[in-house]
Amino acid sequence: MSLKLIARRLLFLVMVVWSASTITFFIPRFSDRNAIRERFGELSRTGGFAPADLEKIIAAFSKQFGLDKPLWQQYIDYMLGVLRLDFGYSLGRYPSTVIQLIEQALPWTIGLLLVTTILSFVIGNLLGAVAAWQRAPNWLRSIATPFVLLQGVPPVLMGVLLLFFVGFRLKLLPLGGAYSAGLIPNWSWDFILDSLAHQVLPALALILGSVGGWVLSMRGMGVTIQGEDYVNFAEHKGLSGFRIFRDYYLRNALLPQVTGFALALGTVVTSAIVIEGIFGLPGIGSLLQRAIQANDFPVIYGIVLFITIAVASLMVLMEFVYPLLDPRIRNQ
Amino acid sequence: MSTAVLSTEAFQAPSGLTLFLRYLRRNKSLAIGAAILLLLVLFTIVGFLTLDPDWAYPLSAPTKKPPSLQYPFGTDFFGRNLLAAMVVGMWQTAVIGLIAGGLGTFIGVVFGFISAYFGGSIDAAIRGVCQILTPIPVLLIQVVVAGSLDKRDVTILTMALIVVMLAWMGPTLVIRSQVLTMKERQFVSVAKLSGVSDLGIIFGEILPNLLPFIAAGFVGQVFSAVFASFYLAVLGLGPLREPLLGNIIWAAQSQGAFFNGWWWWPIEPAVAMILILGSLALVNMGLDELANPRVRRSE
Amino acid sequence: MSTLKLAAAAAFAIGAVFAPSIALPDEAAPTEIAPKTPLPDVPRNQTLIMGWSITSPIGVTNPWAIPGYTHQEGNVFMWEPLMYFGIFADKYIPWLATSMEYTSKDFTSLEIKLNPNAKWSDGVPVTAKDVVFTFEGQMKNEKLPYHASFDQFVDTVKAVDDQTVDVKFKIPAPRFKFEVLTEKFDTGIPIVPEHALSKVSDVNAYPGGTEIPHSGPYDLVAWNANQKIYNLRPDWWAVKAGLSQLPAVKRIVLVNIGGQVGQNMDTVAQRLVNNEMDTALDMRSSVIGNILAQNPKITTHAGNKPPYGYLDWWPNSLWMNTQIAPYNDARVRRAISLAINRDQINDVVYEGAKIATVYPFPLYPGLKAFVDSPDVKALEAKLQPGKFDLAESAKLMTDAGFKKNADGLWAKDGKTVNATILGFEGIHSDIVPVLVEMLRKGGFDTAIDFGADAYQKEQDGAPGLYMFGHGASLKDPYAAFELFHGRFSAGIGTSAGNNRFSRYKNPDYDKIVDAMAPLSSDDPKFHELAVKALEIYWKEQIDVPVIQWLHRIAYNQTYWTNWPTADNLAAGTNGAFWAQTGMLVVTNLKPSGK
Amino acid sequence: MGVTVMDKAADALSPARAPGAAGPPTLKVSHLEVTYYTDSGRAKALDDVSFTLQAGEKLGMVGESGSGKSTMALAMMRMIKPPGRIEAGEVIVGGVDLMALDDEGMRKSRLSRIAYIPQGAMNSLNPVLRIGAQMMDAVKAHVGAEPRAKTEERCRNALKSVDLDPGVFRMYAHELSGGMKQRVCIAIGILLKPQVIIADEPTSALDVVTQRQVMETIDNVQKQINAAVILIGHDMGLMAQFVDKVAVMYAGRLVEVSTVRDMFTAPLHPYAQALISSLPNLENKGVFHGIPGLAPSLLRLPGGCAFHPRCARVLDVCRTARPEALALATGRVVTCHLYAKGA
Repeated sequence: MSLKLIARRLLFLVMVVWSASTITFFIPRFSDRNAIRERFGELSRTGGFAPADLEKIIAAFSKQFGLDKPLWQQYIDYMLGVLRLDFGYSLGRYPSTVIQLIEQALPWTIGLLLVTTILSFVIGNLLGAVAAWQRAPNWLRSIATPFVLLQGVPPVLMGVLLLFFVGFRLKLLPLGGAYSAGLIPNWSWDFILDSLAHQVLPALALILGSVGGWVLSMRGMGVTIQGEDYVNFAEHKGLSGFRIFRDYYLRNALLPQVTGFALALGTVVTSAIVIEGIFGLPGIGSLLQRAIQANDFPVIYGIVLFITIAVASLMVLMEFVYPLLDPRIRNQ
Repeated sequence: MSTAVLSTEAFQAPSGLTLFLRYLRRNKSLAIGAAILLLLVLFTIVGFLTLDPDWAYPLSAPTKKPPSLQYPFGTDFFGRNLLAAMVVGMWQTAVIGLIAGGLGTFIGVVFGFISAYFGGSIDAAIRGVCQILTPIPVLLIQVVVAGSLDKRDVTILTMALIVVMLAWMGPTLVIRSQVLTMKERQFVSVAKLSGVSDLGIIFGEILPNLLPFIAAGFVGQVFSAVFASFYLAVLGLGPLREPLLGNIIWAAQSQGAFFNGWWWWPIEPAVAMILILGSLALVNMGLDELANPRVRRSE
Repeated sequence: MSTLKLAAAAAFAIGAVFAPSIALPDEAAPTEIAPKTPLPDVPRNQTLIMGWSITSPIGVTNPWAIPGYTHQEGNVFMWEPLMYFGIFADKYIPWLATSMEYTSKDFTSLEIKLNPNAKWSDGVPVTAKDVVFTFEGQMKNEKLPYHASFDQFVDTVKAVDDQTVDVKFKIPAPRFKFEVLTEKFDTGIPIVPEHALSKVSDVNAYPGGTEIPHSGPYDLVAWNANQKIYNLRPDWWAVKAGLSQLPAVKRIVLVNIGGQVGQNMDTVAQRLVNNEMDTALDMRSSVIGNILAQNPKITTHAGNKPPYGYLDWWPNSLWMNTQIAPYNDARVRRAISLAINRDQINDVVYEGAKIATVYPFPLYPGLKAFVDSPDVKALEAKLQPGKFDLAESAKLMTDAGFKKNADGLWAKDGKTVNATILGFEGIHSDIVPVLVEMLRKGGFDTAIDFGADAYQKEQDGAPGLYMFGHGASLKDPYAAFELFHGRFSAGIGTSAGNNRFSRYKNPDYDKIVDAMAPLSSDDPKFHELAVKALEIYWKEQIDVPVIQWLHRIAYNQTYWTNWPTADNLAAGTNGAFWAQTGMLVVTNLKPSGK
Repeated sequence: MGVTVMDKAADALSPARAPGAAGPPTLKVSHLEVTYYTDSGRAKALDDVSFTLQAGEKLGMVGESGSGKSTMALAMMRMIKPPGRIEAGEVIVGGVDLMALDDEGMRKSRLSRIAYIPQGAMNSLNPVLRIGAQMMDAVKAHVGAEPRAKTEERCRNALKSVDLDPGVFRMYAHELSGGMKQRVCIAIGILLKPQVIIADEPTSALDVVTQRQVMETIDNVQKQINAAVILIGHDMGLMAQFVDKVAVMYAGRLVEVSTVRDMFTAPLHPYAQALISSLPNLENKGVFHGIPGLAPSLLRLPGGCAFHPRCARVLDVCRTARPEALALATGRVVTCHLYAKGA
């Protein structure tokens, strides 16, 4: 693969990050909300804090966070920060830095997000492919349908239902948290199993909701591929149905889906916002929700960018993997 | 292979309607989807004719009543008549879906055409923008926007706009690629040679052939629009007083409806949503088949 | 752009993207506090598990770390005040101080005597030096919560000897001892260690972590995004001093239930019912009853009958910005009050419990006595502040020059009344929708705004109507009435004094309040003035009192008993472990023997 | 009814033409009938088609598009998909009736007994598999366990026999030219030395030069494995140079089967005559005789002889009675009333 191509891809990555950071930088500015003031509001609402002379304090902090500078200058500072992956302090949770908050949250969701994304990709595409496969028996083809419908159930409700029946009524799985109260995270089996048990329900809630999307797009793809001459010729060749399905149909239908995989990661995070809230997982999702509630924009930037970068990098990565899957791209 | 050759002989082909119905018989997903949609529309219309929309708002009925003859869908913690709430809620959901979906598709079609038809730097630019915007998690941005909005500005309309904001790239790319293939077709070059103007070609030659794709795209857009707005509402980012399906679930959730055994409260809007999204998905599949000749061949 | 340049730029970006670590400012809080050595196992029946949504930055334990610090997330187990106040027992509980006495008739000087046994966790005794440091810090450092109060009242602070502190006030401060120096609910200040903080360059940025010396019974041993863990400090001074038994709770696990206070409460409820937690933050009225139904071991302050809780100190009013039309018109304000059906509120939102109120303060013993006095009773009978009467409401609106428009909404020259009610998601999501509909039926153009920026808007005085509490009076009505004093009536856009949103201005009223300020509450003159103030408050309808605020806290007695309830006052404090008195709740718990 | 006549006809003419080898024909198609159930009605795409073919024989199938050529090919492979259905008929290859086989049996028969070389080979090859893989899996699907080397050997030989560099084995479809792809398809077609090869317009979308090469390739491989070949196409000119017999289809029926010479010198069926005369040749160069009228819709076939509305020599009987296939003494078969009295 030529240096030029690599360079172009990476430039693409930079553009993505740039536009994402720009969008996320300006959106929260639409509202004249002031996170510092709102933090004091929170403290004050809960009664713990009652300085009469708020304005002075807020001004003091605004200065410290550079919010008093003109917008363009803040923008530049922020951009320079982004290049160093440094989003500065959280306004609401000073003196924590945004990166710290993300670091704190990541361990509790990274696994959840990746696993759910992958699983729903695999399940969804298989079901979708089968659903579109004329030669498959009808009962098999119809398995996909319920998942398509499940998209209508918002993750929040999915989570609540699972919690209520599986966790609360049947007591099969823990009701929330990333691991049992009182444990200290470590690499012992007991702890790992314990925390896995805590991830099952949230993962289920996420997967059930997101499989449908894949089913739909894969089905669309599959129906098209199925009409291709090479699939017919494969049958003329007297190949077994399974071989045709795997080597001629699925392999080709999957190609476009692969690009979607990276994108899905972003979607999952969004669903995670609610799921984590319900299951009391202190992950990226909950972090983002709080940040939005408190308009803690450094944190909002931090997370949205973090996700975007992850997604974009994954896409670029896919771009490099793609040729391995599709020879047509390889020597271009 | 073409099985039916055009005939010049004078025999009346079965009317378009019968043909369509026969087609539906084969295109099950389209048929079922359309049927469900029709039912929902009927439900809403009848509802508006028979119920007072005010019942969809709190304190209009006794509170926390399970479904009964008097309140077929029951009532919620705030004394909403959930039947009325469903009617109004679906209506509002539909409005958002249509506005956002329509707008998204429109932008998509326009950009798609410009990009593909005039090509060159314009094409490069539009395509570039689309590709760059694609990796940005749309829902995430929408959540951020809705979260930063002044709540008094959050209305059914703004919901729609928020949703449409980052939802036009998809259709743009699809239409673009379709137009590109169309451009190569005979009839376009013929038209070109015979000196038809660009616009003439676009509207006279290409657009008509694209309609199935646009239709499918539109349904897809409505789908994601409904989903997104629903999602925002569930997060409590919608216009809270309105009985949007998402809002109802949000309210139920905030009052621990399930834990308290008021199952019908969150379940009903969810079922409604399943029906709406499900039927849209089916219709979308159906239109795919209609739009894509390859598919029809294999059907 | 040449390929090479591209590559360079890209490489740079990639480098940035995958940059493993970035330089953290040194004063930043730690990412996580994990015990160096594995913690000794503590059996469940000696562990107290409590649910709370933890939001403060990890590692912040220093009370002066602003705005990161909050007492609500377990820090009260580390810090102690001069005195506590047991609200339901209506008595002071001496703690670091053995006594606090005003030494002059006019409340201009105060003498504090410290407990000679008091020690910091590092063995250094707690002395007058610490008290002086704490007070002077508040006086000098304008970022600190009580800077304003100290600035307003305190003249000088002197250490007479190791155990004695002498405070001189600029003006009579009859309530300073109670409001500022005593901890109760969420107010009052803890004493901080001079020998530690005086060495810190910026006390507001210093997190404190595990190493900061503290006087409270528990040490912070672990803290990550999921939970905080505290271990009992066996050498806690208060045991030797005879102030407390050695606490039975050997370990406190504060579970982060995530989300936002008041959200996803049914998950928490389920964890309580399944004995995964011993207590948690207070529940919405809709959930608590069901919790009790599902687990007989769980009880509340009021046992297992409505209202399932105790009076919190924040009765909620529908505040009105009296500088914004039409809320600058007393008739409109009254009309709104008349449109509210308080009985219906009780029925719909609170299962018939009598929660609706007409007072801007909670009816604790002192205040109960005040409202039960004959002249207040007479006043209430005369003015009927709780009256629900749409007809009269309509009349007042018409007098105020409004007409019903086509939609049946009050309008003046074409514009309807902007009656959007601001509130806080979670804690208000049950009451506000109900109010909104009541006002709509009264012809007001209402909407709900649970924007997270509600507080800021209220500060800036942008909106007209908002649901908010009166975090003020506990013993006497002064603090509540002071909320409406003219000196807080800043112009729109500038911040009104904190939690003082009505921006009400009325010289006569101010005179009364000013006259009350220097008087002690048991002074008959004070009572007389208070009644006058209340009369103006009701006549003018400065705001619309709607509900008393309740803390419906579930106490799970599977592992722990002796929670503070109506029949068992324990330390006499409220049962919120997150309140300033939370330490007393925990240290008074007894094992259930399970 | 006419069936018997036809059978006699078929048998009568087959030995006449078969180069050597008498005995049972390699391929015997009889009364093949396919109907498409479309939204706008039933379409008889194949109506009572019968013919036989000996090993080594090459039959050219011609006719306007929609006359049922490709349908016949698919029907013989049993690859008719809904809404189409094979209503009746036999396809006997080397004594085995394909129509009677179970699905698995039919699968095995494809490529091993009867091979199909697709029309529009442009995208008949899987873009993501190497050519080799696509040949190997074909073999594996039929012969049981055999050492990989052996299978690979077969494939490379097959490639050689269609004059392709064995290197193609390791290539991908997109690396090949149109002609090469078409040959790969042929190579695949002959992998298992089937007794019957159907080439469905193998040269469409190829330039003239390549067309020749491809045809020659087919010619060679056939000689190598001595299979019966059916060439479907509408390029009479190309046909003339490669096939022994020509079959003309019209509206789903076989209207005439004759040797190339007979067909081009003295076509019998009026439609065949029209077809031939529409070809440019030395006599009538420049002048082009089209066939009046259009092909009828299969949905609404005219009564009697489907061709009568366009027929220059139409008789009254043609409008009412459906002509039967007649085996003439000359060993030719024609389906037309004109020759009924003669028989």
